Amino acid sequence: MNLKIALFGIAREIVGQSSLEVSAPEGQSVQALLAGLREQYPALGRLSSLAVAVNNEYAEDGVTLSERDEIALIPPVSGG
Amino acid sequence: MNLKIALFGIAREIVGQSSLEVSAPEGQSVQALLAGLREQYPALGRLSSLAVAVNNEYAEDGVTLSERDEIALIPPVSGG
Amino acid sequence: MIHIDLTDQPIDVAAALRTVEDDGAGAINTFIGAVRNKSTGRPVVRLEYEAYDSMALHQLRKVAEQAVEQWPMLKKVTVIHRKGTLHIGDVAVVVAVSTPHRAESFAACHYIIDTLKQVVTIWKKEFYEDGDVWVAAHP
Amino acid sequence: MIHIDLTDQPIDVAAALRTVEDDGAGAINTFIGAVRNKSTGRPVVRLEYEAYDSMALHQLRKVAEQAVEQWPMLKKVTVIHRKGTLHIGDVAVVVAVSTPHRAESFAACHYIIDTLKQVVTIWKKEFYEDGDVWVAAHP
Repeated sequence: MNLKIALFGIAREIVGQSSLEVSAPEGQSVQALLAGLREQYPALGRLSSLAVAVNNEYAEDGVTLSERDEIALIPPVSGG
Repeated sequence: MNLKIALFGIAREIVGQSSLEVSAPEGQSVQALLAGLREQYPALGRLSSLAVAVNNEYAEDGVTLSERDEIALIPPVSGG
Repeated sequence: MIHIDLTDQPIDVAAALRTVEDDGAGAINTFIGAVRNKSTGRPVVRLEYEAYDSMALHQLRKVAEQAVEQWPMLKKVTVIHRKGTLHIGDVAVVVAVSTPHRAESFAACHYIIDTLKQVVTIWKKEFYEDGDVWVAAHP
Repeated sequence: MIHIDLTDQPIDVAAALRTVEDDGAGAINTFIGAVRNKSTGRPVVRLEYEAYDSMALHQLRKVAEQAVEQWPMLKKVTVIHRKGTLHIGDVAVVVAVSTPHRAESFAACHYIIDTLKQVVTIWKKEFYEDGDVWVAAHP
Protein backbone atom coordinates (compact mmCIF):
# COMPACT_ATOMS: atom_id res chain seq x y z
CA MET A 1 0.00 0.00 0.00
CA ASN A 2 1.00 3.62 -0.40
CA LEU A 3 0.97 5.87 2.64
CA LYS A 4 0.96 9.64 2.29
CA ILE A 5 2.76 11.33 5.17
CA ALA A 6 2.29 15.04 5.91
CA LEU A 7 5.42 16.80 7.14
CA PHE A 8 5.74 19.89 9.34
CA GLY A 9 8.36 22.17 10.80
CA ILE A 10 11.85 20.76 10.98
CA ALA A 11 10.68 17.38 9.63
CA ARG A 12 9.47 19.17 6.49
CA GLU A 13 12.83 20.91 6.20
CA ILE A 14 14.83 17.71 6.73
CA VAL A 15 12.90 15.82 4.05
CA GLY A 16 12.79 18.88 1.80
CA GLN A 17 9.09 18.62 0.99
CA SER A 18 5.76 19.03 2.77
CA SER A 19 4.56 15.48 2.18
CA LEU A 20 6.01 12.09 1.35
CA GLU A 21 4.63 8.96 -0.33
CA VAL A 22 5.89 5.75 1.25
CA SER A 23 5.21 2.27 -0.06
CA ALA A 24 4.67 -0.13 2.85
CA PRO A 25 3.35 -3.64 3.45
CA GLU A 26 -0.29 -4.01 4.60
CA GLY A 27 -0.59 -3.67 8.37
CA GLN A 28 2.56 -1.56 8.65
CA SER A 29 2.96 -0.31 12.23
CA VAL A 30 3.75 3.20 13.37
CA GLN A 31 7.01 1.87 14.80
CA ALA A 32 8.07 0.30 11.48
CA LEU A 33 7.16 3.45 9.56
CA LEU A 34 9.28 5.55 11.91
CA ALA A 35 12.21 3.12 11.67
CA GLY A 36 12.13 3.28 7.87
CA LEU A 37 11.97 7.08 7.81
CA ARG A 38 14.80 7.43 10.32
CA GLU A 39 16.94 5.14 8.17
CA GLN A 40 16.23 7.14 5.03
CA TYR A 41 16.59 10.55 6.79
CA PRO A 42 19.08 10.14 9.65
CA ALA A 43 18.54 13.77 10.76
CA LEU A 44 15.05 12.73 11.89
CA GLY A 45 16.69 10.44 14.44
CA ARG A 46 18.51 13.36 16.02
CA LEU A 47 15.34 15.24 16.98
CA SER A 48 14.27 15.45 20.66
CA SER A 49 11.19 13.44 19.77
CA LEU A 50 9.32 12.26 16.71
CA ALA A 51 5.71 11.12 16.84
CA VAL A 52 3.20 9.93 14.29
CA ALA A 53 -0.33 11.29 14.16
CA VAL A 54 -3.14 9.25 12.64
CA ASN A 55 -6.38 11.09 11.91
CA ASN A 56 -5.42 14.04 14.15
CA GLU A 57 -4.55 11.88 17.17
CA TYR A 58 -1.13 10.86 18.45
CA ALA A 59 -0.60 7.16 17.62
CA GLU A 60 1.22 4.60 19.77
CA ASP A 61 4.03 2.51 18.26
CA GLY A 62 1.83 -0.56 17.81
CA VAL A 63 -0.96 1.12 15.83
CA THR A 64 -1.28 -0.26 12.29
CA LEU A 65 -1.70 2.07 9.36
CA SER A 66 -4.00 1.98 6.36
CA GLU A 67 -4.18 3.91 3.10
CA ARG A 68 -7.33 5.68 4.28
CA ASP A 69 -5.56 7.20 7.31
CA GLU A 70 -4.46 10.82 7.44
CA ILE A 71 -0.88 10.36 8.60
CA ALA A 72 1.56 13.04 9.76
CA LEU A 73 5.04 13.16 11.21
CA ILE A 74 5.16 15.28 14.37
CA PRO A 75 8.54 16.72 15.40
CA PRO A 76 8.79 18.39 18.86
CA VAL A 77 5.95 20.91 19.10
CA SER A 78 6.70 24.46 20.26
CA GLY A 79 3.47 26.43 20.26
CA GLY A 80 2.49 29.04 22.80
CA MET B 1 -5.87 64.15 74.10
CA ASN B 2 -8.53 63.94 71.38
CA LEU B 3 -8.25 61.21 68.78
CA LYS B 4 -10.16 61.40 65.53
CA ILE B 5 -11.10 57.97 64.23
CA ALA B 6 -12.19 57.45 60.62
CA LEU B 7 -14.90 54.83 60.16
CA PHE B 8 -15.66 52.68 57.13
CA GLY B 9 -18.13 50.08 55.93
CA ILE B 10 -20.07 48.30 58.63
CA ALA B 11 -18.16 50.15 61.39
CA ARG B 12 -19.42 53.43 59.93
CA GLU B 13 -22.96 52.04 59.89
CA ILE B 14 -22.75 50.72 63.46
CA VAL B 15 -21.53 54.04 64.83
CA GLY B 16 -23.85 55.98 62.54
CA GLN B 17 -21.24 58.47 61.37
CA SER B 18 -18.10 58.46 59.24
CA SER B 19 -15.73 59.64 61.96
CA LEU B 20 -15.61 59.79 65.72
CA GLU B 21 -13.78 62.00 68.22
CA VAL B 22 -12.58 60.10 71.29
CA SER B 23 -10.98 61.66 74.31
CA ALA B 24 -8.19 59.43 75.60
CA PRO B 25 -5.26 59.62 78.02
CA GLU B 26 -1.80 60.36 76.57
CA GLY B 27 -0.11 57.16 75.38
CA GLN B 28 -3.40 55.37 74.80
CA SER B 29 -2.76 51.99 73.14
CA VAL B 30 -4.54 50.51 70.15
CA GLN B 31 -5.80 47.75 72.44
CA ALA B 32 -7.29 50.22 74.95
CA LEU B 33 -8.90 52.25 72.17
CA LEU B 34 -10.53 49.11 70.74
CA ALA B 35 -11.74 48.01 74.19
CA GLY B 36 -13.38 51.38 74.78
CA LEU B 37 -15.08 51.42 71.38
CA ARG B 38 -16.35 47.85 71.78
CA GLU B 39 -17.84 48.79 75.13
CA GLN B 40 -19.58 51.84 73.70
CA TYR B 41 -20.71 50.05 70.50
CA PRO B 42 -21.21 46.35 71.35
CA ALA B 43 -22.02 45.52 67.70
CA LEU B 44 -18.35 46.21 66.88
CA GLY B 45 -17.44 43.25 69.09
CA ARG B 46 -19.55 40.92 66.97
CA LEU B 47 -17.57 41.52 63.75
CA SER B 48 -15.29 38.77 62.38
CA SER B 49 -12.34 41.09 63.02
CA LEU B 50 -11.67 44.70 63.89
CA ALA B 51 -8.28 46.31 63.33
CA VAL B 52 -6.89 49.77 63.82
CA ALA B 53 -4.86 51.53 61.15
CA VAL B 54 -2.38 54.24 62.05
CA ASN B 55 -1.07 56.37 59.21
CA ASN B 56 -2.23 53.88 56.56
CA GLU B 57 -0.60 50.84 58.21
CA TYR B 58 -2.19 48.12 60.31
CA ALA B 59 -1.23 48.71 63.95
CA GLU B 60 -0.51 46.02 66.55
CA ASP B 61 -2.33 46.09 69.90
CA GLY B 62 0.62 47.61 71.75
CA VAL B 63 1.14 50.64 69.50
CA THR B 64 0.51 53.94 71.29
CA LEU B 65 -1.52 56.64 69.63
CA SER B 66 -0.98 60.38 69.36
CA GLU B 67 -3.16 63.29 68.23
CA ARG B 68 -1.06 63.68 65.10
CA ASP B 69 -1.83 60.14 63.89
CA GLU B 70 -4.33 59.41 61.15
CA ILE B 71 -6.38 56.69 62.85
CA ALA B 72 -9.03 54.45 61.29
CA LEU B 73 -11.14 51.53 62.40
CA ILE B 74 -10.88 48.64 59.91
CA PRO B 75 -13.72 46.10 59.87
CA PRO B 76 -13.23 42.89 57.81
CA VAL B 77 -12.13 43.95 54.33
CA SER B 78 -13.89 42.48 51.28
CA GLY B 79 -12.31 43.97 48.18
CA GLY B 80 -11.70 42.14 44.95
CA MET C 1 6.74 49.49 36.49
CA ILE C 2 4.07 49.36 39.21
CA HIS C 3 0.78 51.01 38.27
CA ILE C 4 -1.96 51.30 40.91
CA ASP C 5 -5.39 52.87 40.62
CA LEU C 6 -8.59 53.11 42.61
CA THR C 7 -11.39 54.60 40.55
CA ASP C 8 -15.12 55.24 40.54
CA GLN C 9 -15.15 54.98 36.73
CA PRO C 10 -15.58 51.74 34.70
CA ILE C 11 -12.25 49.91 34.34
CA ASP C 12 -10.88 49.73 30.78
CA VAL C 13 -9.42 46.22 30.78
CA ALA C 14 -7.74 46.55 27.38
CA ALA C 15 -6.00 49.74 28.53
CA ALA C 16 -4.92 47.99 31.75
CA LEU C 17 -3.38 45.19 29.69
CA ARG C 18 -1.44 47.66 27.58
CA THR C 19 0.22 49.05 30.73
CA VAL C 20 2.05 45.76 31.34
CA GLU C 21 3.28 45.17 27.79
CA ASP C 22 7.05 44.87 27.69
CA ASP C 23 9.39 43.68 24.94
CA GLY C 24 11.17 41.47 27.46
CA ALA C 25 7.96 39.90 28.76
CA GLY C 26 6.73 36.83 26.94
CA ALA C 27 4.06 36.08 29.52
CA ILE C 28 1.18 38.23 30.74
CA ASN C 29 -1.24 36.90 33.32
CA THR C 30 -4.41 38.81 34.11
CA PHE C 31 -7.04 38.30 36.74
CA ILE C 32 -10.38 40.07 36.34
CA GLY C 33 -12.89 40.06 39.17
CA ALA C 34 -16.41 40.80 37.97
CA VAL C 35 -19.75 41.07 39.75
CA ARG C 36 -21.55 37.72 39.75
CA ASN C 37 -25.32 37.34 39.55
CA LYS C 38 -25.37 35.48 42.83
CA SER C 39 -23.48 35.11 46.08
CA THR C 40 -23.80 32.01 48.25
CA GLY C 41 -26.81 31.09 46.14
CA ARG C 42 -28.66 34.39 46.65
CA PRO C 43 -29.43 36.57 43.60
CA VAL C 44 -27.42 39.81 43.69
CA VAL C 45 -28.95 43.03 42.37
CA ARG C 46 -25.96 45.34 42.77
CA LEU C 47 -22.84 45.91 44.86
CA GLU C 48 -21.42 48.94 46.54
CA TYR C 49 -17.70 49.23 47.14
CA GLU C 50 -16.43 51.67 49.73
CA ALA C 51 -12.72 52.38 50.16
CA TYR C 52 -10.42 54.00 52.67
CA ASP C 53 -8.66 55.56 49.71
CA SER C 54 -5.25 56.64 51.04
CA MET C 55 -4.68 53.36 52.87
CA ALA C 56 -6.07 51.24 50.03
CA LEU C 57 -3.68 52.87 47.53
CA HIS C 58 -0.77 52.46 49.95
CA GLN C 59 -1.60 48.80 50.64
CA LEU C 60 -2.16 48.01 46.95
CA ARG C 61 1.29 49.37 46.18
CA LYS C 62 2.77 47.38 49.06
CA VAL C 63 1.22 44.16 47.77
CA ALA C 64 2.59 44.83 44.27
CA GLU C 65 6.03 45.60 45.73
CA GLN C 66 5.96 42.38 47.75
CA ALA C 67 5.23 40.47 44.54
CA VAL C 68 8.19 42.11 42.79
CA GLU C 69 10.40 41.24 45.75
CA GLN C 70 9.22 37.62 45.68
CA TRP C 71 9.46 37.27 41.86
CA PRO C 72 12.25 39.67 40.81
CA MET C 73 11.73 38.69 37.16
CA LEU C 74 8.41 40.62 37.16
CA LYS C 75 8.55 43.31 34.51
CA LYS C 76 5.36 45.27 35.11
CA VAL C 77 2.46 45.09 37.55
CA THR C 78 -0.89 46.86 37.27
CA VAL C 79 -3.66 46.71 39.84
CA ILE C 80 -6.87 48.69 39.35
CA HIS C 81 -9.81 48.51 41.76
CA ARG C 82 -13.22 50.02 41.20
CA LYS C 83 -15.34 51.66 43.86
CA GLY C 84 -18.91 52.93 44.02
CA THR C 85 -21.99 51.15 42.68
CA LEU C 86 -21.48 48.11 40.44
CA HIS C 87 -23.96 45.92 38.59
CA ILE C 88 -23.84 42.31 37.34
CA GLY C 89 -20.93 41.82 34.95
CA ASP C 90 -19.13 45.03 35.93
CA VAL C 91 -15.39 44.67 36.51
CA ALA C 92 -14.44 45.26 40.16
CA VAL C 93 -10.72 44.56 39.95
CA VAL C 94 -8.01 43.89 37.39
CA VAL C 95 -4.56 42.52 38.21
CA ALA C 96 -2.08 42.20 35.34
CA VAL C 97 1.56 41.15 35.50
CA SER C 98 4.18 40.57 32.83
CA THR C 99 7.20 38.30 33.17
CA PRO C 100 9.70 36.62 30.85
CA HIS C 101 8.33 33.17 31.78
CA ARG C 102 4.81 31.97 32.34
CA ALA C 103 4.86 30.05 35.64
CA GLU C 104 5.91 33.19 37.52
CA SER C 105 3.19 35.26 35.84
CA PHE C 106 0.53 32.92 37.26
CA ALA C 107 2.13 32.76 40.71
CA ALA C 108 2.61 36.51 41.06
CA CYS C 109 -0.88 37.41 39.79
CA HIS C 110 -2.45 34.83 42.12
CA TYR C 111 -0.43 36.15 45.07
CA ILE C 112 -1.51 39.72 44.38
CA ILE C 113 -5.25 39.06 44.17
CA ASP C 114 -5.20 36.75 47.22
CA THR C 115 -3.25 39.26 49.32
CA LEU C 116 -5.33 42.20 48.07
CA LYS C 117 -8.44 40.46 49.38
CA GLN C 118 -6.83 40.05 52.80
CA VAL C 119 -5.32 43.48 53.42
CA VAL C 120 -6.62 46.19 51.11
CA THR C 121 -9.10 48.55 52.82
CA ILE C 122 -12.05 48.14 50.50
CA TRP C 123 -15.48 46.99 51.64
CA LYS C 124 -18.22 45.43 49.58
CA LYS C 125 -21.92 45.55 50.35
CA GLU C 126 -24.14 43.16 48.42
CA PHE C 127 -27.72 44.18 47.69
CA TYR C 128 -30.37 41.51 47.14
CA GLU C 129 -34.08 41.81 46.31
CA ASP C 130 -34.84 41.69 50.03
CA GLY C 131 -31.89 43.11 51.90
CA ASP C 132 -28.18 43.80 51.97
CA VAL C 133 -25.04 42.46 53.64
CA TRP C 134 -21.51 43.74 54.25
CA VAL C 135 -19.51 40.82 52.86
CA ALA C 136 -17.34 38.94 55.40
CA ALA C 137 -18.32 41.28 58.24
CA HIS C 138 -19.64 38.56 60.53
CA PRO C 139 -18.40 35.07 61.35
CA MET D 1 -18.81 27.58 25.96
CA ILE D 2 -15.54 26.48 24.37
CA HIS D 3 -14.18 28.80 21.71
CA ILE D 4 -11.08 27.77 19.73
CA ASP D 5 -9.30 29.61 16.95
CA LEU D 6 -6.11 29.37 14.94
CA THR D 7 -5.53 32.46 12.87
CA ASP D 8 -2.95 34.22 10.70
CA GLN D 9 -4.43 37.60 11.70
CA PRO D 10 -3.44 39.66 14.79
CA ILE D 11 -5.29 38.46 17.90
CA ASP D 12 -7.78 40.94 19.36
CA VAL D 13 -7.23 40.35 23.09
CA ALA D 14 -10.14 42.53 24.21
CA ALA D 15 -12.50 40.63 21.91
CA ALA D 16 -11.14 37.33 23.25
CA LEU D 17 -11.87 38.47 26.80
CA ARG D 18 -15.45 39.35 25.88
CA THR D 19 -16.04 35.77 24.72
CA VAL D 20 -15.62 34.43 28.28
CA GLU D 21 -17.80 37.01 30.04
CA ASP D 22 -20.61 35.32 31.96
CA ASP D 23 -23.03 36.65 34.55
CA GLY D 24 -22.28 33.63 36.73
CA ALA D 25 -18.50 34.03 36.49
CA GLY D 26 -16.90 36.31 39.03
CA ALA D 27 -13.37 35.32 38.04
CA ILE D 28 -11.65 35.55 34.68
CA ASN D 29 -8.04 34.47 34.28
CA THR D 30 -6.19 35.21 31.08
CA PHE D 31 -2.78 34.16 29.86
CA ILE D 32 -1.22 36.04 26.97
CA GLY D 33 1.92 34.74 25.31
CA ALA D 34 3.78 37.44 23.41
CA VAL D 35 7.00 37.43 21.38
CA ARG D 36 9.96 38.35 23.56
CA ASN D 37 12.96 40.32 22.31
CA LYS D 38 15.27 37.50 23.24
CA SER D 39 15.38 33.75 23.71
CA THR D 40 18.02 32.06 25.86
CA GLY D 41 19.89 35.35 25.80
CA ARG D 42 19.95 35.72 22.03
CA PRO D 43 18.21 38.72 20.40
CA VAL D 44 15.18 37.62 18.39
CA VAL D 45 14.27 39.42 15.17
CA ARG D 46 11.04 37.61 14.33
CA LEU D 47 9.25 34.29 14.73
CA GLU D 48 7.44 32.04 12.31
CA TYR D 49 4.68 29.77 13.54
CA GLU D 50 3.64 26.82 11.41
CA ALA D 51 0.64 24.66 12.27
CA TYR D 52 -0.84 21.33 11.32
CA ASP D 53 -4.19 23.05 11.31
CA SER D 54 -6.76 20.26 11.53
CA MET D 55 -4.86 18.46 14.29
CA ALA D 56 -4.00 21.67 16.14
CA LEU D 57 -7.68 22.70 16.26
CA HIS D 58 -8.70 19.20 17.35
CA GLN D 59 -6.04 19.08 20.08
CA LEU D 60 -6.81 22.62 21.29
CA ARG D 61 -10.43 21.64 21.73
CA LYS D 62 -9.42 18.44 23.54
CA VAL D 63 -7.24 20.39 25.97
CA ALA D 64 -10.11 22.81 26.68
CA GLU D 65 -12.51 19.88 27.18
CA GLN D 66 -10.07 18.21 29.57
CA ALA D 67 -9.97 21.43 31.60
CA VAL D 68 -13.78 21.55 31.77
CA GLU D 69 -13.80 17.92 32.88
CA GLN D 70 -11.22 18.60 35.58
CA TRP D 71 -12.86 21.87 36.76
CA PRO D 72 -16.58 21.43 36.06
CA MET D 73 -17.27 24.91 37.45
CA LEU D 74 -15.63 26.43 34.34
CA LYS D 75 -18.14 28.64 32.57
CA LYS D 76 -16.35 29.57 29.36
CA VAL D 77 -12.98 28.80 27.78
CA THR D 78 -11.35 30.58 24.86
CA VAL D 79 -8.05 29.63 23.27
CA ILE D 80 -6.73 31.54 20.25
CA HIS D 81 -3.35 30.80 18.66
CA ARG D 82 -1.67 32.87 15.98
CA LYS D 83 0.32 31.46 13.07
CA GLY D 84 2.55 32.98 10.39
CA THR D 85 5.19 35.67 10.92
CA LEU D 86 5.28 37.47 14.29
CA HIS D 87 7.45 40.32 15.54
CA ILE D 88 8.52 41.45 19.01
CA GLY D 89 5.49 42.21 21.19
CA ASP D 90 3.01 40.41 18.92
CA VAL D 91 0.54 38.16 20.72
CA ALA D 92 1.08 34.48 19.87
CA VAL D 93 -1.56 32.92 22.12
CA VAL D 94 -4.42 33.90 24.39
CA VAL D 95 -6.07 31.60 26.90
CA ALA D 96 -9.05 32.95 28.84
CA VAL D 97 -11.29 31.11 31.29
CA SER D 98 -14.18 32.24 33.45
CA THR D 99 -15.29 30.56 36.67
CA PRO D 100 -17.42 31.47 39.68
CA HIS D 101 -14.34 31.38 41.96
CA ARG D 102 -10.82 32.57 41.42
CA ALA D 103 -8.54 29.69 42.45
CA GLU D 104 -10.03 27.46 39.75
CA SER D 105 -9.63 30.18 37.11
CA PHE D 106 -5.87 30.24 37.74
CA ALA D 107 -5.55 26.45 37.85
CA ALA D 108 -7.55 25.84 34.67
CA CYS D 109 -5.83 28.58 32.66
CA HIS D 110 -2.40 27.33 33.78
CA TYR D 111 -3.32 23.76 32.88
CA ILE D 112 -4.48 24.78 29.41
CA ILE D 113 -1.37 26.75 28.44
CA ASP D 114 0.99 24.10 29.86
CA THR D 115 -0.81 21.26 28.06
CA LEU D 116 -1.12 23.27 24.84
CA LYS D 117 2.65 23.62 24.77
CA GLN D 118 3.05 19.86 25.11
CA VAL D 119 0.55 18.53 22.61
CA VAL D 120 -0.72 21.10 20.13
CA THR D 121 0.79 20.71 16.66
CA ILE D 122 2.27 24.16 16.23
CA TRP D 123 5.94 24.81 15.53
CA LYS D 124 7.92 27.94 16.16
CA LYS D 125 11.05 29.01 14.31
CA GLU D 126 13.08 31.81 15.86
CA PHE D 127 15.03 34.14 13.60
CA TYR D 128 18.11 35.93 14.93
CA GLU D 129 20.47 38.40 13.23
CA ASP D 130 22.69 35.48 12.27
CA GLY D 131 20.55 32.40 11.88
CA ASP D 132 17.39 30.57 12.85
CA VAL D 133 16.31 27.66 15.02
CA TRP D 134 13.25 25.42 15.29
CA VAL D 135 12.50 25.78 18.99
CA ALA D 136 12.80 22.56 21.04
CA ALA D 137 13.67 20.46 17.98
CA HIS D 138 16.95 19.14 19.35
CA PRO D 139 17.98 17.91 22.82
